[in-house]
Amino acid sequence: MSNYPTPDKATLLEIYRKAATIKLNDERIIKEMKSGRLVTPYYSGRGQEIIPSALAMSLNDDDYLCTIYRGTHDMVAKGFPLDTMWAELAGRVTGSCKGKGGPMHLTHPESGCMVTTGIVGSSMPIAVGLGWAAKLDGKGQVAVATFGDGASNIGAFHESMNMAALFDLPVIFLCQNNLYAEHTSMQKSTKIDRYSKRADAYGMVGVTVNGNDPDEMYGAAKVAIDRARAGEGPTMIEAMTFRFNGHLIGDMCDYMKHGELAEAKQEDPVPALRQRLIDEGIASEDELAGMESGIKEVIEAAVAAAYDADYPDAIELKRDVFAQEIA
Amino acid sequence: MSNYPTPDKATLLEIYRKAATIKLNDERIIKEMKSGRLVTPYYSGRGQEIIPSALAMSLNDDDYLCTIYRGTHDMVAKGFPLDTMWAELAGRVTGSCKGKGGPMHLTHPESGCMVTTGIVGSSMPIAVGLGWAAKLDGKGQVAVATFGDGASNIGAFHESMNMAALFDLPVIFLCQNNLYAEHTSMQKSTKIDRYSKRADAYGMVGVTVNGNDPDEMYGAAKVAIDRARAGEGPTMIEAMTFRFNGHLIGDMCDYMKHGELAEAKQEDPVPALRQRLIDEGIASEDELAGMESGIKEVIEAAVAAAYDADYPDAIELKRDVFAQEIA
Amino acid sequence: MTETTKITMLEAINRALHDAMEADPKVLALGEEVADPEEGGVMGVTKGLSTKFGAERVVSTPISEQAIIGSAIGAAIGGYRPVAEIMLMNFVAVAMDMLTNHAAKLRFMSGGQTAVPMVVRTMTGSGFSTGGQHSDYLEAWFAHTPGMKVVAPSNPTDAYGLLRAAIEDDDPVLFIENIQLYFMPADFTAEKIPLGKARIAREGSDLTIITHSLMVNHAMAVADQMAKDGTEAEVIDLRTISPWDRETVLASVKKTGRALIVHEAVKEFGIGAEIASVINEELFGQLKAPVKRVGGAFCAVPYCKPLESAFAPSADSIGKAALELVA
Amino acid sequence: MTETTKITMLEAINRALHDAMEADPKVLALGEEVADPEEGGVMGVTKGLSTKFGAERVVSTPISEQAIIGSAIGAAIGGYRPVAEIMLMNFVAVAMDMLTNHAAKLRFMSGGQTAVPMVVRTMTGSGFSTGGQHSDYLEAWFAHTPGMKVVAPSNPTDAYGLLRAAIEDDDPVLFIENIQLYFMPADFTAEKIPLGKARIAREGSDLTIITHSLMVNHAMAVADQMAKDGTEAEVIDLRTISPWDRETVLASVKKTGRALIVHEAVKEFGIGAEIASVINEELFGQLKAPVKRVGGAFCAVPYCKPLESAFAPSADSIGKAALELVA
Ligand SMILES: Cc1ncc(C[n+]2csc(CCOP(=O)(O)OP(=O)(O)O)c2C)c(N)n1
Ligand SMILES: Cc1ncc(C[n+]2csc(CCOP(=O)(O)OP(=O)(O)O)c2C)c(N)n1
Ligand SMILES: [Mg+2]
Ligand SMILES: [Mg+2]
Repeated sequence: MSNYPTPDKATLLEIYRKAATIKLNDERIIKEMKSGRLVTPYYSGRGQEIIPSALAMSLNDDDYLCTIYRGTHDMVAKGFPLDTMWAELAGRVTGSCKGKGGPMHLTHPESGCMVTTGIVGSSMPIAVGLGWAAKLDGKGQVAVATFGDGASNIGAFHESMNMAALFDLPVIFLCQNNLYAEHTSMQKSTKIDRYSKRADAYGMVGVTVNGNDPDEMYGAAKVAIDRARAGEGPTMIEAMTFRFNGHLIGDMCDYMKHGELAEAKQEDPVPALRQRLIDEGIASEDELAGMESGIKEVIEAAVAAAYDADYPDAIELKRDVFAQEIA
Repeated sequence: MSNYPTPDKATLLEIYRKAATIKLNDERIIKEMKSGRLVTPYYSGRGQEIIPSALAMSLNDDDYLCTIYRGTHDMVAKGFPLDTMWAELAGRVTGSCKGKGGPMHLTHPESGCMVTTGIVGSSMPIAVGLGWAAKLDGKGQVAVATFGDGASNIGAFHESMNMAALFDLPVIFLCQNNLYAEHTSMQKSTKIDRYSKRADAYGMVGVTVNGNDPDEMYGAAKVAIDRARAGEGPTMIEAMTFRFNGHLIGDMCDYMKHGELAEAKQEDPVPALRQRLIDEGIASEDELAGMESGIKEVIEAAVAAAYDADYPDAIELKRDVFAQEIA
Repeated sequence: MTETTKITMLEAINRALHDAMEADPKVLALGEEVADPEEGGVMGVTKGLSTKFGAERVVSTPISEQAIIGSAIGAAIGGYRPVAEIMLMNFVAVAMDMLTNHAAKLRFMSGGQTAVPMVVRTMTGSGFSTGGQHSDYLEAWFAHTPGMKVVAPSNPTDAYGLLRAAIEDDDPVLFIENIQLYFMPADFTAEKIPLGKARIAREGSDLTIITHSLMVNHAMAVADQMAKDGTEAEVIDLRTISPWDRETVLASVKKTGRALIVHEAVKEFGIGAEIASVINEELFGQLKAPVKRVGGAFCAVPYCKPLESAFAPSADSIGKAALELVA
Repeated sequence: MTETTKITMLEAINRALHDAMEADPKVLALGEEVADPEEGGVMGVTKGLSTKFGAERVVSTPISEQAIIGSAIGAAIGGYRPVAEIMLMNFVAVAMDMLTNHAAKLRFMSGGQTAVPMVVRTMTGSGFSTGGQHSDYLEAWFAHTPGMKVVAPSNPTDAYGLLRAAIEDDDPVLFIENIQLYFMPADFTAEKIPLGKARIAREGSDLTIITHSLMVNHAMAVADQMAKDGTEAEVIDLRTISPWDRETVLASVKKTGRALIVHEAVKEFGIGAEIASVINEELFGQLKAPVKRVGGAFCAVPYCKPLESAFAPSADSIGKAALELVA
């Protein structure tokens, strides 16, 4: 990993901007849920912010993302606008999916957020197809499939990895290994200690990195994305991380080893990067505070606008089933 | 592989007896089909005889087998009686499945032939369950799943291998790699050169052997089965072989490399073993000829009895749907 | 053993599992998170089982639905009575091959030599804003699959009694649990209830409402409301969807002359169509009004509350249809 | 471009694929063996495509049905019009999640932002002794899935015209091909045929037979036979099963007063139930006899010829039902 490219100062700052946005947005969603105003099956990506933020540094708007229920962090990093995201969470007609999809199906093609799925593993086969489309288009786009450690044990993983490798498709398989699948630990899910080993089984390049470390994550992602753009095929990246809010909001995490969660939170990657920016003189405390209050303003505007908007009308049940509205 | 146990003379002779039975039986089925008397979707295992024959040397009747449409060779080796097999092929009520299953679903629990499936890959998850049952029973039984090279790319493979490894189940995953899946070569199915590499992805032991070599196949199978019986978990064996009659009877094998089939047939493993038995003084030409005519007699009796029997009555459509006959 | 007290369906199912595992050492449980270290299921339905019956009989699995169902099939063929959990009904799609091509057919295809006495428990239902991939009722797929029984209880007593019967049944049973019902306490009697027998939840002479699962509650509310205006609706809780209780339904509709079928699943090509067709065929010329059906809208289950409510049948929409029927 | 000549359905479908790929460079084809080095599909339906349009647009895949359908979905979202082949209809079970949770729902769940203009071609049908896992008609599963269109042609002209329309359609279409029909030559006209419109295959005034696929042939034979005795059956070939042509069906039954619905799929909970229910509801009091249905027996498709023949509707069983209807 020593030969990985490293992010420059501007890039680190940009990673932080994204990670801070994800974190603040996540906290705002949870606040809204705890207040009872927002009732939604929300899967927090808190703790995993660095992964998609560092990844996004090497992605363009027209690169494709297929993510999962635990995916708002991926989407925010990819550029999903917060206003239509909030409106969708609030189920309003102004939401990106007109209130029909919700958090598990957030979609925003303009920012490349093509598919969000609630079915474990199912982001991968679809990303293979987007990779095929990208290859046919010949414009150097890539497709990213994000998924969890648990998803690495489902059949769709296997078929997708093999097919993408076979056809040298520009797909990044990004396993965000937060060590748990719902309440099941990685140790109870497989005998192996690194899911990236599985890349070998398909003749694919596979690496495991500390997803919470912006240098490593940026480097691994950049190398993989560059390879994919150059037509050199897919890569599997296993990014080690932790989910700070358990599986669903309200999860007490009693199934974890004692102290495991607290320990992980000690290493919260977002404040860590913030401190580093200051320590390395990349940004001052004031500059960062300014950035953060700017982000908060955007979020607050999105929240307010979301609740202001209307719910969709019942006629929407007949729309978007097919291209033509049904009778 | 040098530390594999080798078959003694009696075992080699027994392997030959099974392999010769498979070969003669297969030839008889094809003769019957070519005559037009037997119309059936039969997938010949010709060329692959040594694999299940050598495997069977370490199996007992109460060990479980889940095999596939290309599976009569596996079943004959496991002890499936030829008379009920032929009656089933002929669709008669005396068939093992009363004429309801046919070649793709041949079943005979007394000999451990528990499931034959026509769905690629689906022998594996069920074998995992039989392995679980065996483990719970605690009598040292093992479950064998046979499948092809092509099947190694389907999702069920992945889930089954991981689960069996995780739970240390007594399952043998026997991939009979005949280099083709229907008309698709291994090179067009995956980037890797050995499917047994995939065992690593699950923390499972995996080996590739020449399945046509009785020594290697016997040794690998015995080691795997002994490990399984001892509670040491599953093994994947990739047995290299070739199918001499293509995918289905009538297949012209035009999709193969020129000369590939002829070359493989040069190495026909059954006459090769026969010759070895003579060369090594394990059996004389006369003894083998006697054995073979004995086998032929059994087959002819099975064929004759099959056609003599009745077809099932239409009432059978209402039986075996549920335990209780439906109204 | 008969006793009456108020418990929830969640408790009733948990108790049925405990009692079944106690009564028969061959009963097993498997699925994601079902064991106690993983908190006994996302909803806690299987709580206590692994502590009481051990980790060999109660197994938390990786996220591998094909291998979960395959394991259940194999264990069933191997002499056990596994109760597999598919966390949410939409995920049966991942295991559809195992369920429909294997579990449902092995008895028939083997000519009755093998049997698959397993239960697949799954939960579903709209009402929690879980959207298009976590809310579907898919019972119609399985009712159309010969060899598979389909059960859907509407209250704790039925849930207990039907689950006990399903576990003792010698054929595969899909057991559908409604998530809203989990939390509703009701009178409880712990007795086995035979599969295939409907329950007359309320007697009436003016029309028959035929339904199952959560919709029974709505139908009862409608019936109570109608009674105020002197119209007496008979409410039939199917309990078993396949094979369904034609006698009870036909006798009732023969008496009332009017039938309304209600299910939460999409109306078109849903199970109501079969029931309506049989009623029309058997009682041709004896009906006072056309058989009506109320079902889910023809679309994916939408996310936002107003659309989600508009999607599913409600006391309002059922009441409206019932009134039209008696008008 | 209109011309008439006699060709088989296999040729017609091959031609539709050629013409569609020629007309629109976005049309792709993928599936097991579909390219020419693998002989253009097991039946040769896709022959010539890869030679003409290149290996980038026509791709033979590994045996990975989830990844095949996933790839098609991804490519469709990415702007292409893939035609995926699932070799036999029973194998859709393996890809059921991709088809029903994703292909069918992504448009709705994304609020119309993404579309999945893909066609899934698959073949099926009893009559070749292929038994329980290779013969099923499963159209009812998909008709019950909002967002998915279902088409099943009965002759070369319809096959061509409907397939062209399906490929141009902006929604996912499941296209069901009957294997027996592949080989029957018939008059041919190369014109697109709109989805959703039934075809009156034969006019008549005494009863209406509503059917699709191979069963149209049987229905026509029955109608011809009945005509000899002066009874005129109208035969409606549905062509599109979902959304089905209510207007044409209802107008016909209104005219004849009698309806018989025929499909090879298992009768119970099959698509005939929906059609019968709607006829009964819409034409209540106007029918001269109860709507009848003829379908496959309630069991897996059996292997041996006598049972296989007894399983499926035949001219005999359809004729018998038709006579009862007009009696
Ligand atoms: C096919 C399928 N099975 C089960 C589930 C239920 N489920 C939702 S999330 C989850 C855990 C997934 O764990 P992982 O892949 O590690 O992702 P994480 O949630 O940790 O980000 C499970 C089992 C599902 N959504 N889909
Ligand atoms: C799920 C599924 N997909 C496709 C098929 C069609 N099919 C039958 S055999 C076969 C090839 C299998 O090849 P392999 O696993 O190598 O076994 P072999 O036939 O060579 O013994 C295919 C694609 C099937 N039966 N099941
Ligand atoms: Mg995880
Ligand atoms: Mg092969």
